Amino acid sequence: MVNEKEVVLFQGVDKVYNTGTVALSQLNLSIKEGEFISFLGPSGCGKSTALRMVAGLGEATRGTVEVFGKNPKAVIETSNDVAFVFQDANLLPWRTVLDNVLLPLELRGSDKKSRKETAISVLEKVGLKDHIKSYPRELSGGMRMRVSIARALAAKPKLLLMDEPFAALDEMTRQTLQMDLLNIWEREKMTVLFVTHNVYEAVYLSSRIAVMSARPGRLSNLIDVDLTYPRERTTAKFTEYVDAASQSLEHSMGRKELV
Amino acid sequence: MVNEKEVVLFQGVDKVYNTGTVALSQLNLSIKEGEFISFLGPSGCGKSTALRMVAGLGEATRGTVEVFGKNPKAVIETSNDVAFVFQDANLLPWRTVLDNVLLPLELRGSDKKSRKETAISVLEKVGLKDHIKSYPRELSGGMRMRVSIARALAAKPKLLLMDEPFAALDEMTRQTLQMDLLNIWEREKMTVLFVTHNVYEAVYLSSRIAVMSARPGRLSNLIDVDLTYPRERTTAKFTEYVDAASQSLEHSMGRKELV
Amino acid sequence: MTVKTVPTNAELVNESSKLKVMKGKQKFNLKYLGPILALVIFLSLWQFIPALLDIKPFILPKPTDVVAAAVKDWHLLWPAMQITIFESVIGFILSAVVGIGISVLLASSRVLEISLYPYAVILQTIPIVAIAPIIVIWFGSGFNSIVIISFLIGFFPIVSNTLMGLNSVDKNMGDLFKLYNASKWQTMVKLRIPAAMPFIMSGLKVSCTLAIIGSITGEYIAGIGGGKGGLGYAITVAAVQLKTPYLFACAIAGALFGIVFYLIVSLVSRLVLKSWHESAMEAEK
Amino acid sequence: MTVKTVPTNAELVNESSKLKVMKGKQKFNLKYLGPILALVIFLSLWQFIPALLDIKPFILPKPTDVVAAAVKDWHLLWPAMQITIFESVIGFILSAVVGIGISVLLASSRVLEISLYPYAVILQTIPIVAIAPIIVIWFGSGFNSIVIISFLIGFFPIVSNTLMGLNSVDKNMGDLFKLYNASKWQTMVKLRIPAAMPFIMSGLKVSCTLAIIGSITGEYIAGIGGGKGGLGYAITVAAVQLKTPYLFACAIAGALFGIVFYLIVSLVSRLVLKSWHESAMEAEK
Amino acid sequence: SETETGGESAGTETESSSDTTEEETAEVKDVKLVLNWFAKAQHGGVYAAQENGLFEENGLNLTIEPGGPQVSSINMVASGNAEFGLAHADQIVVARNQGIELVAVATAMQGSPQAFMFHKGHGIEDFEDLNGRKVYIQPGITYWEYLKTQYDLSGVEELAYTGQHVNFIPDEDAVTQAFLTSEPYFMELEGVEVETKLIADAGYDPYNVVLYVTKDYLEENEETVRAFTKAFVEGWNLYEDSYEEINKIIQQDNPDIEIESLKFEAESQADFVYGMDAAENGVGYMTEERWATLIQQLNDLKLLDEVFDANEIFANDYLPE
Ligand SMILES: Nc1ncnc2c1ncn2[C@@H]1O[C@H](COP(=O)(O)OP(=O)(O)OP(=O)(O)O)[C@@H](O)[C@H]1O
Ligand SMILES: Nc1ncnc2c1ncn2[C@@H]1O[C@H](COP(=O)(O)OP(=O)(O)OP(=O)(O)O)[C@@H](O)[C@H]1O
Ligand SMILES: [Mg+2]
Ligand SMILES: [Mg+2]
Repeated sequence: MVNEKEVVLFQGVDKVYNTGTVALSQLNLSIKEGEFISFLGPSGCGKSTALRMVAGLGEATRGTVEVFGKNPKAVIETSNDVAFVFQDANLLPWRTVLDNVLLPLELRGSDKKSRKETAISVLEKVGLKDHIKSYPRELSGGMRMRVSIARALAAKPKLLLMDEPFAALDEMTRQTLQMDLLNIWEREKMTVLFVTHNVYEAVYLSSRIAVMSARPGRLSNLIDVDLTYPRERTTAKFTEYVDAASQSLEHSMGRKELV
Repeated sequence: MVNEKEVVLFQGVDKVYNTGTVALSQLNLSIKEGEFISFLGPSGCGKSTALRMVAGLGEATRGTVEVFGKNPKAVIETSNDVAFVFQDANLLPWRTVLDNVLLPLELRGSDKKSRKETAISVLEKVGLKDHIKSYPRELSGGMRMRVSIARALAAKPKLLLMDEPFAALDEMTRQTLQMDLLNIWEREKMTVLFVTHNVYEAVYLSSRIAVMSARPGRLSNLIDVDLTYPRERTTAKFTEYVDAASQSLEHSMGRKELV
Repeated sequence: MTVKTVPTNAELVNESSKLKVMKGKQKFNLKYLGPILALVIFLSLWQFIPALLDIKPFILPKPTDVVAAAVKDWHLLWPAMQITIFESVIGFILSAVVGIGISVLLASSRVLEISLYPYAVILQTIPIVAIAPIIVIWFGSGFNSIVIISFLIGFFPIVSNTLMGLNSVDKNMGDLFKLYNASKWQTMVKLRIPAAMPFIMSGLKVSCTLAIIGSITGEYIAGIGGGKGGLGYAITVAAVQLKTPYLFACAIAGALFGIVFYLIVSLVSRLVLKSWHESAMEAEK
Repeated sequence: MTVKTVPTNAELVNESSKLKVMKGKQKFNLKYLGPILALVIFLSLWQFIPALLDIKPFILPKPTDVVAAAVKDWHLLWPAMQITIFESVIGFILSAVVGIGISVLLASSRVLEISLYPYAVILQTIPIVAIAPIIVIWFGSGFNSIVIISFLIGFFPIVSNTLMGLNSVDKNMGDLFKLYNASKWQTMVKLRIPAAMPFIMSGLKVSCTLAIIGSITGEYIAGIGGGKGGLGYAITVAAVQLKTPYLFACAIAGALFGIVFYLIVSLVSRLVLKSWHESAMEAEK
Repeated sequence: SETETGGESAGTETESSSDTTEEETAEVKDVKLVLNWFAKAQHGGVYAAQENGLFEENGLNLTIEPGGPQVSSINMVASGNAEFGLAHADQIVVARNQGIELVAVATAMQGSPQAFMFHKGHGIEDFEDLNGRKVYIQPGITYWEYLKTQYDLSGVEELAYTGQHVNFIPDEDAVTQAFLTSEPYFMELEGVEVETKLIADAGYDPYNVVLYVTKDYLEENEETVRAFTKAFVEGWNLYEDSYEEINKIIQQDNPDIEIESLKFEAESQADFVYGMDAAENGVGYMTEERWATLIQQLNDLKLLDEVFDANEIFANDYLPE
């Protein structure tokens, strides 16, 4: 990456929930502008917790989290630069698909006509053009998740947080959306933090992979993926990275078992 | 399969929602006792809809659905033979993890002590033994889904419906649970209807794969997987089946694009 | 690879649709039979128990006595009803508007809420009879004061319910709004109010029936001013003159209006909640 | 592959925890300052406006007059309060138990609901003043009747809210219970009632304040029977004797009791809802 | 059922009415009296009799039940929840028209202390002077209906009387209904100077605080009624001189009332209780003429369907000699 501006910084971050669960322990990580970083790790290792902190929706128990050099809370309170695809679709049940996607644009107060165009175009991208008038309860699980993705993309953020966005999608839809996402990422020069359980996906998408281990959640490995975009899933180099990431993940989980 | 008793029968089933969406069209499928059948298909093709009908939670617009030779509604009203892992975890927020898993056992009125033992043992299996006292909101997405799986397994059903149960789980947890599931399936001789987007998973688990296409949802292909259990993911035969299923899926989606 | 195709069984479909029609009919029957049966039972009990126990009409008039009294004095009853209806509707609208308004205000700031909410509770619990004279001094005797009393009685259930609703927004949705830097006002209008709708509607339902009690009581305690009296006035007069059947006719007129009012508010509630809330949704399977 | 490790910055942590303490203090201040300020403003306005406008104490007594009257006649006020408190609490408990019970009954059958719900509405909208004689005849003058009236007034908000809650269960959870062949009763106890809790609690809050109104009004319309009078009696007698400051003392005593009662019910509500409902949950981040 | 048992015991009483002292002391009868308001000096006779044991002497065990703003003693007596009640004469007549057959057996007051109250210097000569003024009056009260038939009161701004005078006091021109025996005193106490005009001046003067029973009860319990009435009248006679002590007893049942106000009431009602016809015929006495006039007046107001014989509604027979 040419640009060296720091977008996200975790500095000695611990997160202990009220219940006593240690979700994160001593997380140190610096993410530069324009990076596409994937988080891989076992279920419950603190990936969502970390993303929520970056979004200013959770506070570190110890240590600091900075976004654009500022407190994440301050960032979301003063700008519209961050978008979040939550782990569950999190749609407003009383709004149609279109209105759900329009929400961030409405909140930002952008021009009425252009916002509708934007919303429809992203909905088209996620393959829901025919469902813009449906309510969330009339959609399938995967369709709801796609609405949520469309909502985040419509906001045109500088920093995009995605928590397992494609988990509920079939392989083909997934690949289409992966390509779309990479296109947008390259065009808009955003920074993406992406949580996934799919190692192929992580290697296909990311410039860097953060492998985490559980109990307590720690960063166990950072893998730089030095492949040019668009990537080919069938090359030897690709498979090498997949293996490396898988091993690193297994290793991190093995370590957990020992603890 | 030795046993030829029919467990689930779709006969010319159409499903048209109030909104006019045709979710299923002319679905014909007979599932025998002891089968493990996976449904593969694009997002929104009617997989969840079909499973809900089998569970007696939805009605066919046309055609008939039979379970154990009876109307599915009658089946759930007279027996406790069906369990369902919904696409979202669907936990009761006011109950702890343990109490959520206990729910089907409570409803069935089984012995107090033994039901607790059962619940704890399945929770152990899904790796949540340390969280039995937590509330759903204190869990990560993947953990919630595992509670839901534990709840279904605790019910010891004859017919198990699972709607993308492992989508939110990391590869390692997933594989452990796949193995557990196969063990239980073989031991208890249940019939499993399993929805997944993961072709490897489908081939690894199922005795038969139903490939569906969208708009309207139809059955486009049925693949018998003639491999002995436990299966090896690395054999040539396995890869062959994966390729066949993938192609069939791509084909079914291509057809969709044409329509 | 096998694809089994079974042709649509036309007969089967036919049969099932017949079944559905029958089911529909049965539903219709139950839907109307139930209330009608309940009404018949209720009325016959009311008619015959006093007759059997020889309870005099001046103590508990029979339905026939009440109907007779209502018919006889219809020229008095009808205008009284109109007045009460008018007062209650205005009082209700006031409590709805002010109640929701104040709740929104209180919910928008924790400090405001804990500072001012006690006064909302006071407005509810202070015995209106005690402060009626002050209301009359401020708002004049008659219509205005009656409306104010009706408002005061209906106001709190709306505030209580609305506040509860506004404060019980799903945490994840709240996060969404925070993230997108929604202003307080936007969060209120686009998230909290829609999410509170079921609570608000339940509050409105309670309060529309209370508004009637309010305006009838209001006529008791704030007088009727220069205008004509409504049901409260009619009830007082009937009580003084010991015209129990007519008194019952007035009371039942009030109750009937209450039911109608309630039904209208319920209907509005269904329409408002239709697009999303479970309680108003016909479950589709 | 790079792992960057930055040591915990102890100073940073220290500073942030200091900040938190300060924030806590500020919160404390706001939490108590608000209500106190509101009270001071309210009381001073009330004290000085009558003084400025030269309004006589027997028309609008100043807070000091009211306090003086309350102190002077404390030996009358306190027993009256005790009686009203007792009546209200019993009336409230009755409405809670019967209200929730009836709602559960109605919600368990659609036919029952549409057949009997109108009568619940009638119980609310029928002017109690009109049926007071019957209540008195059936339950005797005094305590019993007062409790019944208090019950009648507090009953409906609970029924309306509880029914709304019982009917707004998440569809997916309902499916879960259907699937596991839960009996009606199991679904009620294990799903619908817990899910309705926020609604029920909101209903209880409304109804506890109404119960007070009910028992005070009850003394007006059902008399005090053989027993001692509560606040309703005290207010009536004070009114006749033009003891307006004492009348206000009684009214305010009622209101204060209302607030206390409300706070107690709110507390219970928080405890009950704590384990799961958003409105009662301290959002953890 | 209460009336039935009452009826049986009454039967035995009438049979042995000649020498009953033994039986009466042996058999104490429980009876209940419903007052027309919370306990006041209006009920002085009852409390005096109770305090001096007159009811017990007459074989009665009396429970006194206070009324209240909306409590109808007539309903309670008519339904059998109480045997005796106190009400105003016009209420008793109107009740009869609704099929409630009551018989008045004694009156506490020979006339009606009901009046209009004005601010000093704003009094009226004639009832028609009420036109153009605000009048606080209880809806449906019979004397107001009567006045409206006697005078043209179309210009009156009629407002509901609610038991409070807060709206009356600041308005110099306002008029309110009042009892001569209580409200003016409280006004004086607060320094509000008032004048009054009796409704009776218009010719409408029903007996007030009348003791009554149902006709059925009377027929079956003549002796009980006689005993009760005796105690009632003798109680009033005792009250005349001992009202200061008795008022303390009254205050126990109505603790919020000031002893001074009871004193004022007792003194100002004395003429109504002991004067007029009572001066000659004793406390409690009623005349057929007064009842007949009232019946005629109420009939003219269309509050009655037909005129009936006054003797059906009152009886002096149970008064002590
Ligand atoms: N609100 C909460 N209160 C208490 N504990 C919580 C809360 N949220 C999460 N946790 C705990 O924190 C740990 C990390 O949770 P988190 O949601 O970050 O995991 P995750 O990595 O996103 O897992 P998954 O892949 O399953 O989504 C878990 O052990 C979880 O139980
Ligand atoms: N309650 C409903 N009302 C109206 N339309 C519905 C409803 N539920 C589902 N649908 C529609 O029916 C179709 C099939 O939905 P279904 O949930 O069965 O899909 P699915 O195959 O499970 O998809 P996914 O993989 O995304 O979960 C979709 O087009 C959806 O929009
Ligand atoms: Mg997560
Ligand atoms: Mg689905």
